[in-house]
Amino acid sequence: MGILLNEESRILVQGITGREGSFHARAGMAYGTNVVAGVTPGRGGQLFEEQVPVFDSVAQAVAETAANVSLIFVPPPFAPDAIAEAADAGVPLIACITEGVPVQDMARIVRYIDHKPVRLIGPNCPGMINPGARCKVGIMPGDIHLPGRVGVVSRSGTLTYEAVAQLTHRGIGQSSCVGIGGDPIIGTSFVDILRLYEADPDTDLIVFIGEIGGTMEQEAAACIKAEISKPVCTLIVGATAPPGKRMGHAGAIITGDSARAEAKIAAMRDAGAHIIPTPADIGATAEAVLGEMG
Amino acid sequence: MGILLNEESRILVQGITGREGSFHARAGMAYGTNVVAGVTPGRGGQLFEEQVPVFDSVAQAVAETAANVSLIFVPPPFAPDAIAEAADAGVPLIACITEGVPVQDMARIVRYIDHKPVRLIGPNCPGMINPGARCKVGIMPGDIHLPGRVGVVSRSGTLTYEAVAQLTHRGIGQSSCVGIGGDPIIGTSFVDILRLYEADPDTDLIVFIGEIGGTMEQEAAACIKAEISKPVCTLIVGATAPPGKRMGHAGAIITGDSARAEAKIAAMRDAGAHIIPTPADIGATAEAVLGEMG
Amino acid sequence: MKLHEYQAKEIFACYGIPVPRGSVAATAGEARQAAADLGGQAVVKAQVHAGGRGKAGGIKVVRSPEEAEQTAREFLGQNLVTHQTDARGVPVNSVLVEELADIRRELYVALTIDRGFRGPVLLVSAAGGMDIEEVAATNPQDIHTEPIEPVLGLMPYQTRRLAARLNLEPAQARPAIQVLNALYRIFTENDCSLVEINPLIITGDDRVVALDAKLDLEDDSLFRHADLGELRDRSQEDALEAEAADQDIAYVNLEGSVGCLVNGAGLAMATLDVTNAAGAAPANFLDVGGGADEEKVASAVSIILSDPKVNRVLVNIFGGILRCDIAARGIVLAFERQGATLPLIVRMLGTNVVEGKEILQASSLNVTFADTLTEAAAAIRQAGG
Amino acid sequence: MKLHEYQAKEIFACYGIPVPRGSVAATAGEARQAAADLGGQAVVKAQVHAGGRGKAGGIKVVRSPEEAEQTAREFLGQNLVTHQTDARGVPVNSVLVEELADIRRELYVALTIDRGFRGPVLLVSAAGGMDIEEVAATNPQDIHTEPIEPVLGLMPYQTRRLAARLNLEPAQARPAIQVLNALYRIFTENDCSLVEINPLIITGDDRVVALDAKLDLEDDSLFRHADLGELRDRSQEDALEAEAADQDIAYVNLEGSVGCLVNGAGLAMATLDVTNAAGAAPANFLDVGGGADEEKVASAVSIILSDPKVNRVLVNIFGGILRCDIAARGIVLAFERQGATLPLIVRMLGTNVVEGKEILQASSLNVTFADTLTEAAAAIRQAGG
Repeated sequence: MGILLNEESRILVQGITGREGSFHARAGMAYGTNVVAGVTPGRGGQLFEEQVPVFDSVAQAVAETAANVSLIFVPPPFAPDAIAEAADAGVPLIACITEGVPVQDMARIVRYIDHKPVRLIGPNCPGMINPGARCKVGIMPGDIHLPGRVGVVSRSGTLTYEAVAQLTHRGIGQSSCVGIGGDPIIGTSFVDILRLYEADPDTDLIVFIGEIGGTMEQEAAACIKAEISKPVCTLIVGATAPPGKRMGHAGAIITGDSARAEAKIAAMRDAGAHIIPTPADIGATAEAVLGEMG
Repeated sequence: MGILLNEESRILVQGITGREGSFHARAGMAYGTNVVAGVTPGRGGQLFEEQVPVFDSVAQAVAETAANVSLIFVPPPFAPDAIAEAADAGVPLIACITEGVPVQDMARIVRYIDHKPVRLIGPNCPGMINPGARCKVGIMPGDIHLPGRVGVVSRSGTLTYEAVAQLTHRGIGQSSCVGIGGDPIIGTSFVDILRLYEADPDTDLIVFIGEIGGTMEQEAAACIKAEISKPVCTLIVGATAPPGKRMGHAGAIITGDSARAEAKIAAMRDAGAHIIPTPADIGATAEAVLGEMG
Repeated sequence: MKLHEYQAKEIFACYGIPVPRGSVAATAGEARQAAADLGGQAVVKAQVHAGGRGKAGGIKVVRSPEEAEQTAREFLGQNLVTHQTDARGVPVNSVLVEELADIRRELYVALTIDRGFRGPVLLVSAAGGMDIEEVAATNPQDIHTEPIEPVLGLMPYQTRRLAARLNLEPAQARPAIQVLNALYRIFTENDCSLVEINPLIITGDDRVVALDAKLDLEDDSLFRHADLGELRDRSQEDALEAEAADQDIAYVNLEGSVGCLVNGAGLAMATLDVTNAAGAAPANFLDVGGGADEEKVASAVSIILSDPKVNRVLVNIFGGILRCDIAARGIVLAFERQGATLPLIVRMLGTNVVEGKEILQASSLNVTFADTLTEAAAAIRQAGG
Repeated sequence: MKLHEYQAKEIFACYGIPVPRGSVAATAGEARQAAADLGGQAVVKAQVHAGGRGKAGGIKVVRSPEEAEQTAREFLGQNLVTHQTDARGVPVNSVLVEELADIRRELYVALTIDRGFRGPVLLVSAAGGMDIEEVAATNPQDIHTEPIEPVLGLMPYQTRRLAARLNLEPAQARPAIQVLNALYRIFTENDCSLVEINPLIITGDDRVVALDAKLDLEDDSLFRHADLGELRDRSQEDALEAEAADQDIAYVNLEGSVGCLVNGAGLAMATLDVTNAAGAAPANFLDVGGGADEEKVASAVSIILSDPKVNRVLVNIFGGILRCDIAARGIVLAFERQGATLPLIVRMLGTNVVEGKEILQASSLNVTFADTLTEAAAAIRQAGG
């Protein structure tokens, strides 16, 4: 089963005729994803890859194809509009891959979405995948994934792939993998995803990849302590990053003690999570915990 | 029991040191209302009527007195701020009496409130009263009310009093009376109040007073048809108002056919409501319907 | 508060909405000069606060400065009667002289507050230049609306959608969308209750121009737009209604003979209904408001008494914020000031009703008291005899 | 993007926030004149993109134009080292010469984005003039915050509350609240990531003045603020970091010797952790980004190679948006362009990994491949020999 995506997911790609949009739409289709529509204003009526109809608006695409997931690749200045358009058209699940979306626009967008039955993943995220359903809504390389019973959640893209690759290397499959994005304001938090994994009968173990900066890992730790009965393996990266430096778009700004790796690791340990000692040990730690579970 | 207010209601008056605020705070206290606090910025530390503490902010008032209803009398330019302050301080029920609040401010305020567990009555409304609980949160004359089992709801102030006076004159008591306000944008609709009356075990019959303008009465009719099992007696005023004229702050603008009295009366008749023929017949109609109920 | 077309267009221009070249003229000579500046050919438009000017003959195309002068002379100082005015019409004190437009298409665009949505909505239609209320009644599918979430403002996907519904070509869509965005800024930054362009035209060379302009300001927000408040033109308002509005009294002049003094808009409408049901006709709608003091009540009564149609006065006061004793004092004050002797039917209830009745009884006024609306109706009939 | 104090103060003044009289000077002569214009006494402030100037000696009170000239001469052209800079410091190319202030109280005011609230928050403290991070760490109760709902903006009840928390007298509260409202407008209208006044002073005669000014613009929103983008001062930035930023590469210069080329901020941080765990020290953090093409990868590698500290390069690429073959071509291009022979440890996974490895293998580069992070760590140790 997994979370967010399943066999019923019908994917719409906003920005499907762009460079990245077309590349990843193709990659998703090659993986097995049911891409039912594309949207590029002014390109309505075209066919993408000779099979996917392109529409001028999300509302048209939803009306014609019953798309229920949107994957957004439009350039940053247009991403807030694309998210709002998808939400307004009633798309219940949106993943915005776009990096560099203005933060104050996002402050308004998340409030607009709060009024609607919409879940937004991202922006500035790798998206999500359900290997069992062969459904890939994002930019992750599909072939590193293996269907299974471990749920992965992370802020960033390539580090999620690293985690998945280590799991798959040891034959440990994934129920779902979600990268929630590294921007200051994102639609879905660690806590939201943890709750989904807790409720998913096909997830036995959660691999949680956090970073320095902010306090989202502490909130996740509080959630794990209070609500999550399944075992959680946690890696926090950035322990050796120098203080006071901004580490890329992930927004990993070390602002106070609670933003530091040690504080996050301590919170996770206190919550009963299994700590993954270094980024090289993700697979080994998960394997060990699964072994203990029998 | 009644709706919205009960014996546990602890009233806070925003603008208690003003002319209207002080008058109606006193009147409420004389009626038996539990006025526990007042708020006027800059007047914190005073005592109103030698017994009600005045605070500089709603948050302080709530912290000190556990007030759970706010009654707002501040001048129109400051009313949006007063509502937001009460909502931010966690007051779950707010009645804003102030007339003349800028409409576009209200568009923002109602969206702010939508995110919070807050019910706003008004603005530009007479407030609400629960005669059985001797709790009066508004500007209605208390002594015309009689405890009983009829729920009254109306857009406007004095017309609500008229309805109540006719009921009381015939010995028909009220479980609650609510004036939702006549402005274009208000916090609580007819439908909201109808549902509360439907759910209230101590209300047997609903007296509904509508007006020309807008389509809120049609929405109420649809709700009555679909959800309300209790009998509803309906008066729609403005049948003889000339088209194209604006009738005061009630916002009674006759814009299209559906805004006219005939259309509203037809919708109410179709919904199975008992139509009150003229404003003089409110009490008689209610009495007749109660008689049929036995 | 309504603005004139030329005032609205000045605001439009500030926000970058293209309007025809032209200028406003208060005299026939100025109109001549304005037409000459435009090369002779022009359109002369009477500036009044009422729609339906075209059908009423208030807009004329002229072919020369002389003709412009002549037309302006015919308009200025006269009253224009349209289907939106009463039979007296409204005075024309200025005309707008504008260049002729090269009209390819006529669109309709407006912004107003939608009560159901509880916020601003943008309306557009390809049926511009027509009576939009008739379009709404007969062909509602031809009107396209976009509700605007205040936290987001008007979003590009919405204007793209409207441009598509209007079947605009790409070269037209861009300037049209700029107009829509500017209109939303005008609406919010100036606290409008209505902004309307009918027609918004597309010219032969794909320019988008506001040929007409309507802008209503929300009265309750005028306190923060002092500069706009100065644009008020009292000459366009019913004298009694304007006097009432100055005192924050809601007053509408009607056709009958029963002057009505009521507190509360709902009760005031109910009072009209009762008066009509009694076989009489109200002379006015009047809501004196909740916060009225003695002087304000007196002003309201004076307005009623200064209406020559009125031959009896019905008072229907339910004391709440307005106490009955205050109302009574105001009534007596106004009657005595004007030496009025008209029959007065008084129905009072609520706060301080006993004191109120005593004050009236102690006065020299010709008062009939009614306890209920039914009794009030009977007394109206009686007094009307 | 950071602005200088004098640039931020110009923006502050446009929004009505009082700032001290003064002017910016790029030469000692200008500083002399500026001080003379102020009557002789003045404060001379080095304009650098770094906090902690006061403790570092970058702010000096002068008593005469001559002293101002002398101080400016000492500052200009020198590097200022503060606790927020590295050991080299940042160059002083201009000084701000301002009137002396009559300080009664020093407050702290700032606006930034709160991730938890998902929107802007206003922070104030009565402990102005101090290191606010230290206040936050030691006396968090002395910092007062108000989250600002975008749909409402900063509301009066919030500014009243902050004024009360700051114990402002009524005469001070009004101008202070005006500053807070202006600051919120500056923050939103210019897409700032941080606006800070430390200290906001209250003068002896109850004026409220921004004695310092810090304004950081959000890089992702600069596309709509072209005018502000021109205020960028590249001299204040690390040369390599600035070069990287120009190409939209996230690069941070560190102290070690292992040059790191990574895609993704998270994996880049993980790579630092792995490098450190291997007993080596990274020379940099580098996230080449998702949408990199061959040329951008080559630029990133060139930046790494131009760092004299680097004695080996670690590539850790997980192909996704960035395909491994593209990365490989960019790496080869850069090494060959510069004729570099440094040892190269390559760990590649994901999209087109086979092609990527083939390209590297076919090149003349000194490559060691690693399949896992564990192998990569071993290879780093090996190459560091």
